[in-house]
Amino acid sequence: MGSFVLKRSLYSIISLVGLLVLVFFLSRLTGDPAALYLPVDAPASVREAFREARGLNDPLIVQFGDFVWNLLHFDFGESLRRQRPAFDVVLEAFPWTLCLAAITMSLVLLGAVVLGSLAAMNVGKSFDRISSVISLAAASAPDFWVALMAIFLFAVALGWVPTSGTGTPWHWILPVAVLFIRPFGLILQVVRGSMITALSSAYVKTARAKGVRQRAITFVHALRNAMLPVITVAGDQAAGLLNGAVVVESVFGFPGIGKLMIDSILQRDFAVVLAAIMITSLAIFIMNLLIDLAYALLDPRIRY
Amino acid sequence: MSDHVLQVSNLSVEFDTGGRRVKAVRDVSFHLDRGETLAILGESGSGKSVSASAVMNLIDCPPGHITSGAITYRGRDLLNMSEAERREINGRKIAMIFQDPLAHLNPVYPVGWQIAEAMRVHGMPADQANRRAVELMERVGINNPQKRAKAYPHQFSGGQRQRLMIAMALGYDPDVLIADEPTSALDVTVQAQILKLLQQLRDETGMGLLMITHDLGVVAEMADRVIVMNSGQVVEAGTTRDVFKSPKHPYTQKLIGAVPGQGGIRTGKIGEEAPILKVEKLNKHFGEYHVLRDVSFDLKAGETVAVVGESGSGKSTTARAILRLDDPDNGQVIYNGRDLLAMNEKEVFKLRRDIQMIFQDPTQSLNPRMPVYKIISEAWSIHRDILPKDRWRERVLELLDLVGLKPEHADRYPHQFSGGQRQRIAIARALAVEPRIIICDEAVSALDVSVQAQVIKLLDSLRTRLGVAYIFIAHDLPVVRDFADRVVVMKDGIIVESGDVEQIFERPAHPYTQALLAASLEPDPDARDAWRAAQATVQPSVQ
Amino acid sequence: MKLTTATLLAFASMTMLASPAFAQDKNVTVVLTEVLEVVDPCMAARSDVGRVVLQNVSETLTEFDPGTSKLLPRLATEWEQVNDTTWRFKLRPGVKFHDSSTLDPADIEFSLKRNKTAALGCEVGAKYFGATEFTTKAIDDTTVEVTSNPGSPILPLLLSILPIQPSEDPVDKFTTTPNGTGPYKFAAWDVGQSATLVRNDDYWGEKPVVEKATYLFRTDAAVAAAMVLAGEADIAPNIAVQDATNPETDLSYPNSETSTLRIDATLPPMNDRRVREALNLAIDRNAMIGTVFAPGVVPATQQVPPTTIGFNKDLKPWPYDLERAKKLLAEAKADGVPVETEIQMVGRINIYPNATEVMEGIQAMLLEAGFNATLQMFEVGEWNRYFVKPYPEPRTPNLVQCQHDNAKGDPVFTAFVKHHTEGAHSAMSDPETDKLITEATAASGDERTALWEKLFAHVNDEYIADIPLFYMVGFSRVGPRLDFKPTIATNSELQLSQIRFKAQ
Amino acid sequence: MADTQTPTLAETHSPPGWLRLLWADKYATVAAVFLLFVVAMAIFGPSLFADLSSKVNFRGRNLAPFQFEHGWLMILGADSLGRPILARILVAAQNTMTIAFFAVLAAGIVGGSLGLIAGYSRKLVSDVIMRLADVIMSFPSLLLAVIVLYMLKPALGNLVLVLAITRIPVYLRTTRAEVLEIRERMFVQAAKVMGASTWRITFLHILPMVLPTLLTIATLDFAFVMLAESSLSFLGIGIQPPEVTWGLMVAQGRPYMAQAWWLSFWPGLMIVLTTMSLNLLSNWLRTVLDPAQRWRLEGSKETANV
Repeated sequence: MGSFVLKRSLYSIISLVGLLVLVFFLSRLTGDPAALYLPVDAPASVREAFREARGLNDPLIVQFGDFVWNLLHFDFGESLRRQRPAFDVVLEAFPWTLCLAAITMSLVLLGAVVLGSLAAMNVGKSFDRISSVISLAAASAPDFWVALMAIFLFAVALGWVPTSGTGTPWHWILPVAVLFIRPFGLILQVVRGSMITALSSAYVKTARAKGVRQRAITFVHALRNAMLPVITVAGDQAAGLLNGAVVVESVFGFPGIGKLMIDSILQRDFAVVLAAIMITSLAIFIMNLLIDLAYALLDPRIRY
Repeated sequence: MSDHVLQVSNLSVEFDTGGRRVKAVRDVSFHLDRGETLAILGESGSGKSVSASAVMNLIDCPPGHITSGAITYRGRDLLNMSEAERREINGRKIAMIFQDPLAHLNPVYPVGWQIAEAMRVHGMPADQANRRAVELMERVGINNPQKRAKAYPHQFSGGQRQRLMIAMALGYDPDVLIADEPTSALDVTVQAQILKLLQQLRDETGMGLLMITHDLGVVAEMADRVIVMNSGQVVEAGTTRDVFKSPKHPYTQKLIGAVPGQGGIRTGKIGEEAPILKVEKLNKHFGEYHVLRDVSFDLKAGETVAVVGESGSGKSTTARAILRLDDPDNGQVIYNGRDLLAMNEKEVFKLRRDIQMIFQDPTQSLNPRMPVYKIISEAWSIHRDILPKDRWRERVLELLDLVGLKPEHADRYPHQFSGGQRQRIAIARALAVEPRIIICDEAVSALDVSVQAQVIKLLDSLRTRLGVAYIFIAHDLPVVRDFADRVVVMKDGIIVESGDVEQIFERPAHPYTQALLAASLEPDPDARDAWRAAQATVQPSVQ
Repeated sequence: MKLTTATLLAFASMTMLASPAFAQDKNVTVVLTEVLEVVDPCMAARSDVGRVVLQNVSETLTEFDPGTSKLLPRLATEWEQVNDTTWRFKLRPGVKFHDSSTLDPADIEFSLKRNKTAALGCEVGAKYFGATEFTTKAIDDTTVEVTSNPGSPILPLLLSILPIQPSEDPVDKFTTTPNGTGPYKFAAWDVGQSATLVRNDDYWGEKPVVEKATYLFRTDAAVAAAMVLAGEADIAPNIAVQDATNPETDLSYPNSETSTLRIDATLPPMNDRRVREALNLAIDRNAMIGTVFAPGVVPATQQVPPTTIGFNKDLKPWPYDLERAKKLLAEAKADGVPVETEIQMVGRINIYPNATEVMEGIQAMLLEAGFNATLQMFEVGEWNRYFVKPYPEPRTPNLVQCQHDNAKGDPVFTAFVKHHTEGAHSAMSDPETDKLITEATAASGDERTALWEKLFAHVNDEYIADIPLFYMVGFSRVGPRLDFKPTIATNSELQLSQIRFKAQ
Repeated sequence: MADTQTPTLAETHSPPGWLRLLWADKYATVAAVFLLFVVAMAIFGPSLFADLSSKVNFRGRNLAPFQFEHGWLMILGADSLGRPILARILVAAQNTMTIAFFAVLAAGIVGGSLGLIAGYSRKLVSDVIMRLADVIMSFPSLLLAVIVLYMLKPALGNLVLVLAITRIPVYLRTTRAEVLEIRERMFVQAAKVMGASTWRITFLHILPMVLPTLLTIATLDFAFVMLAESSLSFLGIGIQPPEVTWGLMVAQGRPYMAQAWWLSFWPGLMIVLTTMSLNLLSNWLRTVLDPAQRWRLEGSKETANV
């Protein structure tokens, strides 16, 4: 187990380093940050002075050396745009994203597992059909559409929840609900498929022969066996959320990492981009590790 | 109603398969009393398992449903009972164990928990159930039960898992234990132990035992009475001895006639010619396990060498080494004067035409998405020089004919065939390259007895007509008795004994060979008793 | 099923949720459609920073009143020109920063210098003082002389955009707690979510009514508008035209922006005046008012808005005359002008509301007139390459979607950069134009005004340098509690002291 | 019960026509008809309605749907430039389908192939490929888009490229996982014993087993790609007005959500319906492609499912 974690960590570090190097060099191909930072009316002399002062005129390899050197001191450099340490900027944003992702995924898993199991128990019946169609429709609907409609309906017209913002738990309802939809639809399908297999397996027959109730069969015997593929897909979805729920963040005014990343890319604020990628990749790596450990926890046959 | 513990009367069960209705069980009746063993004997598709499933309310509906008949337990109608009442009987009054205990135990829960659950669901407090689970594990012969209760199914051997299944069924001392093919996936020596355990438990608790099996040996060993099923109907019923001694229905007669190991032993007319294949001192380790130790034997043209051993004996590893699927650590396999283990890829490719294999489970070994024509003709698209494409169809039909299949079968898919037919397809595929050697890895052990006999007959005729030599791998001795020229007995990676068939069967020298022979179940009750008496003096311990 | 119960419960308790209590307090909530990334006053020329900081927290020496086109005293009480390059300013006595330090000439010197610090890239400095060097001389505690090189006849106007920061502020990095002299103190900044200002009770001037202002950030303008509707905010200073549906709360204001299409007059076929005229005639400006452009926009005649000195009011908007446009094109073609050459329309996504639809509409009109126009919408980074010199090679004839802001009252901020051969955004080369610009920049008073008028007449009627579209308007949504009218200044600032509460 | 249902040779039947198999699943039939309609739109839409769909009419701006006096093309309303939404949807089908199809196809082929290689090759190669997938997965797609935009000319092909690259890891990981399982199956061993090359085993034995799973992912990806494409259009990559896709229409309708819901609703509905149809059809195809499942559709009076 220990060596497994070690090996995985090593692999992830390799991937991460590769990723950062790639992003560092490729991002420099996307134009001059100074041109975007300074007002368009700024004279060329001002631009030149700014580039010089910010080290943007140095050869790329020198810039890279600086980057690596600073990174070794846990310094991602300064955000060009905000003129504060990039890492601080990212760390302010990340907890919001993390919370949003964690809450959403917990609810998604709960909902998808319950409804997916029910669908699997009623294969081909109307409950199954309807839940499939609705979840599929929900999963392919544009998210901003859902978000804005939800605001107009529940916040403006009905006044049940605040439109946007972060102040109270009420503020979290709409964003979480909107984020919920897509992974829910997908994971519901996976739970359903996986549960159909599990429910038709031999040990379920044993349980019935023992006189175990159907509910216990479904949620104790079959579910745990059906969870492995579900967790895999849920992990992918959670990684998507950790990379940022851009639409939800910008519509609901959540200061998360997705919007930060997008803005930083469009503004060529490379230090922030790199720091954000580093943090999200790290989070995704830890999550994947936890998922692998969850595999072993769920299925005693899996040993690392 | 009668006062039988279990009474099944005029049971009929239908299945919906894609709009077609299949009558799986037709008008079946039987009864069972405490303390007795009733065997339901039948082959795949005979409806024997469905009958048992009906008793346990395990038929999936849809697609299956009981169309008529009654099942009563101590006079109570099981079919018109509420779910809750039914659950109270399942596992408590009537318990069931299954064929493949690995699949039938939930892989993700500790076995102790699963055994205890059978009692908890019927209201036993958890700690009491846990204690009882440990007791039961001890009773069925699991060592160190306290500790092993926390282990998971995959951490037990096949025989142990079946013991655990039995323990799970025994929680409340049920009146009836239904055992659905409880030993068919097990090694013969283990099978003997499990059957013995079941007998003991029946005698101890006085429960009625309903054995569902395809194996006449098991029936002879265990049953007081037997009913024989074919195509969903009971074709014969009576005491075990009567059924064996004077089978009335032709199907029963055919079954009994198909039991292996009854024909004459082949008398080797294999000359002194040089062997075509020489296996020399194969050794292989898997981690710390020494799975092959100095394995050596040879094979002459047109000869059949049987390699017999139980799981873990290294017989399949040997086959894989010969086929270059897994390379051994050292040793040689001389074919045509060359060590085939030292051949390069190109030479191995050529070698494939000479050495072919037939696998144990034809369901698994045929690509489910290819029609038969493609499965067989694939050999020629791999080895392009065998046959021009315009002759493929013709040749496929020839091969199908050779293995006893019809021309129209060429365009069907494997799932549309029965197990025996699938194995014929696999044989036809192997023959497509006109090999000199065919390795049969448990090629008949997954098949029904009557089918077994047919397939062996087919292999035999091919040997005569085409001069193919076989390496025939089996876990069971009787199967090879009629077919092999020589026998190699393996245990724990070592060849413990080898020799002519006659020598092995008539004068087994090694204790393990003797134990294997002893564990083989003799279907004829008289012969069994006689054999037992004779061996009682000789038989040493197997463990 | 658990889910349903939970949802029901949630809904049930939500209906009991009280709406924000506004009852008696004198606090306002402002919802901005940008996320405040920095708060340093030297970035106040950016509208997001300006709306929070400018004249609320930090003040300027002078203040331009667009209503009267007059320059008003703020931190400077009076000013006079000493010579061609030097101006003398009299500081308002007794003004204190929020940290209680006193305003003195050193702060003026510091603010000018800091705005020119290369590494900071201050918006104000980079935008307006890029090519100017300053030296200051303190005459006494409340008098300071500012010398500029080159000399500027409009230096006091220029200084109306320079927020004065205390010399104690950090030189080489942005402050996150701006310290100014204004009527409001910067109280809190919750990055990404909100900023809070509270009234400065020691303010030198009149005490404003609003006690506390909270700024929230919602990048989706529709949500910002909805928040005012839902009572969660009082003002959304900048909402989209399509969300401005309620005349009671949604007020328009001219926002000092001029939308244009820049013609590349240096390449064929658009180096032919007839082609440039045809381009202007082919566009039906009136059809776009109230549709893709907001109702209230005014067809533009030149780069600068009417509030600028030297605005030539004799210029007339181009009419829509498809026939004449086609005729001009045919003439040009007959003279060998390659009018079939592909003309690339370079648009910038969201440069103003409906920017893409505007370009789509204009493209359709140009196609109808017989131009071979293609459209490419870019994000700002890519668009910049086409907008600012050096232009990407190989150059192809293009029309670049532009919007220019000159709220400062003098065309100097516009003319050179847009029309001079050397101008950073210019795509024309006309000796006459260059001469007029040089003359006007150096002139002052009525002569200056007259020269600018002459320039615009030349550039727009004789030379035809661009396709002026509209003088733009913005929309604010103001909650029913407040008494506030947005003005042209609302585009760059939002003075809390101008906000009153309605009597209830 | 393992021995109850071995459907032994029943009646002989010639392989039934695809149409009959389709008819057996009513949901799939409806889906197929809808998709056929979409494909027809994609082929003929632009040539029939291109002019109508780009005719700017400021007076008809944001015309509400279901008003019959403006002609049938206006039945779904008009967009912010007064162009008929119905005509635009019909015309947009071509670009939408082209982009989504090629992006999904490219991602599927590249991801699937890499997955096959990773699953069937030595540990080192497999590890390298998997690390590559990790890197792609964490690489922000927007950054990729901006890079492509800066390095290459904006064109349809590049849009497809960006979308395809970002979707590769999904196919790669799924394929690899399945291959790892399938390669251990007996029939693969049998093919090996027959002398089949790695190529043959991979593409003729393993790929057909993986394909149904890939197909299912691909149909769900279709929706994702259609929506993602619109956000990239906002960067200036690929589809540019007056060219149009459903995704672009959805995105352009966004500012009008409160006033004119129909601007983004109809194209959004098309995306949803197309995705659902593809999904239903792929479920049906899964059944058809699996010889052991096909009976569900043969001669059945009921709809097949499970």
